[in-house]
Amino acid sequence: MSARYGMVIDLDRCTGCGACMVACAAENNVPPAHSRATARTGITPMLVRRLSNGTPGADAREAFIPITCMQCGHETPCVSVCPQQAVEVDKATGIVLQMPQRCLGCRYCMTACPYHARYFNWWDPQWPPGMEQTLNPGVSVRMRGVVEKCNLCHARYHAATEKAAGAGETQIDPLDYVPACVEACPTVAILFGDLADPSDPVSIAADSPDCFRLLAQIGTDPKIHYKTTQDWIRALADRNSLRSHSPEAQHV
Amino acid sequence: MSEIALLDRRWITRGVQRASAGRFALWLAPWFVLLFLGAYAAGLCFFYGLNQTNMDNRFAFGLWIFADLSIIAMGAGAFFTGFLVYILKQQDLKPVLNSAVVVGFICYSGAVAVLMVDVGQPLRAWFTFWYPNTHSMLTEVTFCISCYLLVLILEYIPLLLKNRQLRKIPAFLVFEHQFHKLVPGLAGVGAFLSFFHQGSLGGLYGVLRGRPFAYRQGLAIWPSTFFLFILSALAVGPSFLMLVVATAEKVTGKQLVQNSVYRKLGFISGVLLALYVAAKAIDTYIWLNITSPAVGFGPRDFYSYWPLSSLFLFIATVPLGLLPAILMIVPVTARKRGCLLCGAVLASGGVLLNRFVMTVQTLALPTLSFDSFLKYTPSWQEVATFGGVIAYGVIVYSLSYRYLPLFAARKGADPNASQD
Amino acid sequence: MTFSRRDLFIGGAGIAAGIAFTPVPWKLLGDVSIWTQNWPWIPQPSRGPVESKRSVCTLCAAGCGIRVRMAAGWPVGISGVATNPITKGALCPLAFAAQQLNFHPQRLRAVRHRGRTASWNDAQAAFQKACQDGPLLIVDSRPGRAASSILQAFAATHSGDYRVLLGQDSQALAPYAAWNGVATSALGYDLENARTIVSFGVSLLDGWGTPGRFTRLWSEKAAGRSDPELRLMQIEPSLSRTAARAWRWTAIRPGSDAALAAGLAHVLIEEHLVNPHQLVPPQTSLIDAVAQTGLSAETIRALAHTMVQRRPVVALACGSDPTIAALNVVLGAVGTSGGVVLRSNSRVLEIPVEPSTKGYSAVLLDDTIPWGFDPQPNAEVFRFAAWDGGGNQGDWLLPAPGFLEALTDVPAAPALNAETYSIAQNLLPQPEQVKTPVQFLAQIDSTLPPVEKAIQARCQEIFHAKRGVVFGEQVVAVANFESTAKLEEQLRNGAVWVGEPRHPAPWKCALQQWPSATSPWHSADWSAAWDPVVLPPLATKLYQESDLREAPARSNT
Amino acid sequence: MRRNGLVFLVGFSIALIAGWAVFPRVLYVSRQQPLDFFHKTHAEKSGLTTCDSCHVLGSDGQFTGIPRNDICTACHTDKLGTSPSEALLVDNYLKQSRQPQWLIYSQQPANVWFSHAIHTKRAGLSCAACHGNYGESDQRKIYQQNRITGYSRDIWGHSISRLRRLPGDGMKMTDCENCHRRRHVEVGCLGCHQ
Repeated sequence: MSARYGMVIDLDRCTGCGACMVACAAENNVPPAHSRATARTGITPMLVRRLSNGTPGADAREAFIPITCMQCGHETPCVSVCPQQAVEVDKATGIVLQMPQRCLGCRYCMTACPYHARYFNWWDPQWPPGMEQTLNPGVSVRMRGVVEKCNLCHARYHAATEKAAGAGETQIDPLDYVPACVEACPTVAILFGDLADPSDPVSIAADSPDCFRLLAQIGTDPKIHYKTTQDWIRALADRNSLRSHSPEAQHV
Repeated sequence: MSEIALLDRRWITRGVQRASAGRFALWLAPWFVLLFLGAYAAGLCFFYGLNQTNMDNRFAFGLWIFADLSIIAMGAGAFFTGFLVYILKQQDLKPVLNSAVVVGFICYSGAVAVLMVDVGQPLRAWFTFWYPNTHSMLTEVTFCISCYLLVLILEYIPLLLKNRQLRKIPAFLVFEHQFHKLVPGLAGVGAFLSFFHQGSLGGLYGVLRGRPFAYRQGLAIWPSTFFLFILSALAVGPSFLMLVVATAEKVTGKQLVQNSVYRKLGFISGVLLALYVAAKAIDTYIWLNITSPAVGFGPRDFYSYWPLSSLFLFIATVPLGLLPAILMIVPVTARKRGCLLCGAVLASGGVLLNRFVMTVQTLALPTLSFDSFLKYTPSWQEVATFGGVIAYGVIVYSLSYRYLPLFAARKGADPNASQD
Repeated sequence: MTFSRRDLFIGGAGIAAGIAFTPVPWKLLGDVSIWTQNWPWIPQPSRGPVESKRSVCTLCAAGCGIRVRMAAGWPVGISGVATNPITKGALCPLAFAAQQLNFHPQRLRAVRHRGRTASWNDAQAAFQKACQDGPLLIVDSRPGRAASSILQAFAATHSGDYRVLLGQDSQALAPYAAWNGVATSALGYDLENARTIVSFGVSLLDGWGTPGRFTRLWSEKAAGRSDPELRLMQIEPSLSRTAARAWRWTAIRPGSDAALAAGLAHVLIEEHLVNPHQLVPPQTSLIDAVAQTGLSAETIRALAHTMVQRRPVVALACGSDPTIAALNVVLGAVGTSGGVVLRSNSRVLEIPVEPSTKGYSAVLLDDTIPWGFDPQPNAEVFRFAAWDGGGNQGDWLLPAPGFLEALTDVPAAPALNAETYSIAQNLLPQPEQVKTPVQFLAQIDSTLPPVEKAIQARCQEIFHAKRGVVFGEQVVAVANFESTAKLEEQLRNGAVWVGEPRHPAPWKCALQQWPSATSPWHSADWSAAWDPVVLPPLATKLYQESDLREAPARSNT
Repeated sequence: MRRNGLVFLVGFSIALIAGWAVFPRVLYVSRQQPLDFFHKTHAEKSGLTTCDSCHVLGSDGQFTGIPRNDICTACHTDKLGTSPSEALLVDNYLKQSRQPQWLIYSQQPANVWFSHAIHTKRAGLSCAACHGNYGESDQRKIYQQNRITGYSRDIWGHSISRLRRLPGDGMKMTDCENCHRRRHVEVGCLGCHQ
């Protein structure tokens, strides 16, 4: 049976510490920023963004929303646009994966992604001398000129598969496959699991009425769910909830 | 100096007057400067990567894609004129046919060159042919553009071989003669290919489900932008061709084609433009009232940002759509060369604006409700590369005009005009 | 037979046609593409056996349990240890890239004397000379380690002074220690049993204390709930990360914490919201608090009422402000469950270092995190550091082991409610040219024991006391261990010893008078002098490649 | 006209010879292994007849690949024979705890993830299915490296046309794909790339 890995991210628990971002970068051999890199040219497969209710003074409210690849399961926008099959939805795991070695860097997938969860390597990756020894051996380093994104820590999936094969098992142990961001979250805001398994905690959590998905109406069946009990966060992040959205409420 | 002039003289078609070698060199010099600057900028992008541009993860497409889409729309005159002349037998358009081929060749080769700079890994670009994703509009574009560029090269070759010196080689003469028989076939193939990729360039954005501003429902497998792009390219192709020829006339000070050709081109352009505006209006209505509300977006999400507000929509439809159509159709205005050219300029501007809106505004508009409107300014490297392509076009056209019988078929044009 | 130009043409055409039927164009096309996939200037991970080791992070005093993935002998990934009873698997953002730190461009790899490279022999000679010239001061930023006891012993035998540098979290506990004559390190907050926490600008959710301790507590008991089990009331001028996520946020004017604490104490006592006690209420009135904080009297009253709705309640301070400590006395949060508790019996009083170092001719700083220091001009300062970052003033800069490069033990983190002890293994070999202060001093005084011995002695103490539990792969009570060696082995492999939770007799607070806000402890507040620490290069994700955090004042990369 | 044809043919043939015979010699550069190692010798003299005597697949599924020194030292505590290669191994590597920098014929690039555990344990493939009979080597095998890609020639396969190939000759992606197809194994890009 094939899995559909997904997440439920509890926005009420996210403190915006950024541990997920650093853990993600370290796990996936993402280089430190080039000196000229900005928030719009950096590589942050996991990116925590601020939500603000836009009110000044004592009524100001802030929350944080981790944005990663939503692993769209239906009409995946980035898959159909790639001219050379560098993006595909993995049948066994449901992971939308990017093959940087196949990519020609046309960036069409980036324009196709409504979540801006794809990142282009504007620079060749560089580490201070010697630091390349600390690279994760499970992930190859990307070169400049290609697009990359969250592959749900596929190296950990590989390791889990290999471990299972070594032990003569056919299925991986779910405890062996936990993406870096999920593991890193100090407030346990991210729940990860198999959405295809109705008994998985993540499936149960995703059914909660407090859960929503970003831009669900577009119809791409994203597998990252968000959860909040705060009305203002829901209204701000979820177009479906109330049509209270206004373009003036900008990301700060 | 005189030796060069003599050499230059020997390559110019017998019996036509061209400016002196010196004047011609003077005319070309600034364009060559621009071309080298563009080549330098492109070299920087190859060597250091695309960090030389001001594009970023959010503005993943920038000036170059806008340039590509525009250039290719402008080059539509090539296939359309060929189609009119060879398939629909509109022989009176024959005088501009050669010009159309050169313009088409310039536009397509220029666009491919820019695309090669635009991709992050040009050395892997051939993967598209080896591992094509048949669902991708970009695959369709890549295949059609490269095939059509091949067709244009094949169409350009016989024209090249008409050069005075090259004609001296008998093999070339025979080849040219034989090859000529193929041209109508090529025009047909070209029309087909070009038709498709003009459409798939539109489809490129129309399929973007994740960008409600660009996303359109469609007919069969193509979104409506597919057809709109074809129509707008058909409409603007003759207009742009008209502008090129008129510019050539202005620069050289000679009348190169008869007024009737202009009238005809203008009329075709005008009618198609009117059709396009009508189709676009229907499409916009459906999009704003059915397509985008279905995914939770409304006009407010698209048109509440300054400066890319609904004003753009108005400008693109009325002053740059309906107005030029009227100018080029209504006999009173169409009879006046000035009005006709004015119409052509406006029509071209309208299509440019449409391409700009589709490429740049699509990316500038937020999709996530907590996101903001983005801005992007191209870097000098991007502008220079774009400028380089324009310079390349001017240079190729000038050389073609000087050494090839571009307007050989013209009748009644003044053969004694003295200037280049 | 002569060759004409035409032959050349046709032959060339033949070659061109022929080439198309050879592998040349196709193989080259493919190989060039493969070349772009393996550009020689793009580093790739080294290959080698991968193993997982447990240890303890030593970047700060929190001492979080870490699991280090080692490939070919190098650390390539760091993650939390879920079985760690304190952090419960959480780490701070920086720890996840800590393996990079040893290769930081600012890593110190040689002895430096006033900006010039020098040798260890020079440093030793200079140190011995300075010690002969006058008294020695040893400043320890991580008191309580095995190494600390060695440093202390050295200071004692060489007629020097041993002083400690209290971190921010410890400083907040200093007033209670002073009023009750206990060691600061013996105190902690029992947040685990509190139901209301009033935080005066403490970054509880953003790096305070041991990562994971409060964040997991908050996540379980408070996050997202309108009526949480644990109420976090944040009092802070700006909407910080903690304020944003707190149950209630009250914005006050900067610097008015003491006034608000006094105002709250007024209300609590006047309105009999707390049990009567001997503490004299503050001299200042509620009006003063209103004037200084910018809050209305009603708001302050309401705040006081809300505070005590759910008890136990404890107030937390950022620095050593005694008024907030006094507020805790008023609240009855001192010496009770859910408040400020005594976590050990330690009566060893650490003497905090004074900012000026009068009268010393040699100052030895054992500090792995850079901080600013302003010594007397005539003192020769010997500073151990792994990274040359921030305030590295000092005559001698001595390269210390970096991350995972030295064996050290880790005492209980500040503000924890229980005693803990763990050992950070040196998973990496100590580089040449790098020495710990103990190794340095051992060359002068050969009677000093190595750190291994001192750690062994600590383990022996724990073993013989038969108290507490060791959290390793399994949870085992100390009483069940066969020998000290077994205990030490467990600890060396990343296990944590946790002393039994204690319920000491509520200590009577000796405080009678409301303290004045301008207390002597304020002068010992080093926080202003702290420069940005050397960050792992991947921290750029937080401040450069996203707008999540403000960029550090000074770029270290 | 005939002359033209002849000249064309000459050009054509030159290209063919250059492309098929000269080009491969230019494309690859030969490199020397640090030591001579013969599988056959080890099998005959020490009775290490199975691959996993030295190439160990751990219980966690990790494959050690070319043995590290500790496995060699299990036998070569000191020189056992008279071969100069062994002397080199013992003196220059084992005694100095240096790992020989072997050139790996089947070395895949960093972006490939290959699990020996999955292929040998789960699929039950023999080592020779991919590595050919290299386990019986009794003579020096030249390591040829592609000048452009840096890959071992064994990845492409010895034959430049890739038409006549023996098992274990060729470890390109298409070889993996073909085998997967034959065995009806369906893996996406993720299955083999990292």
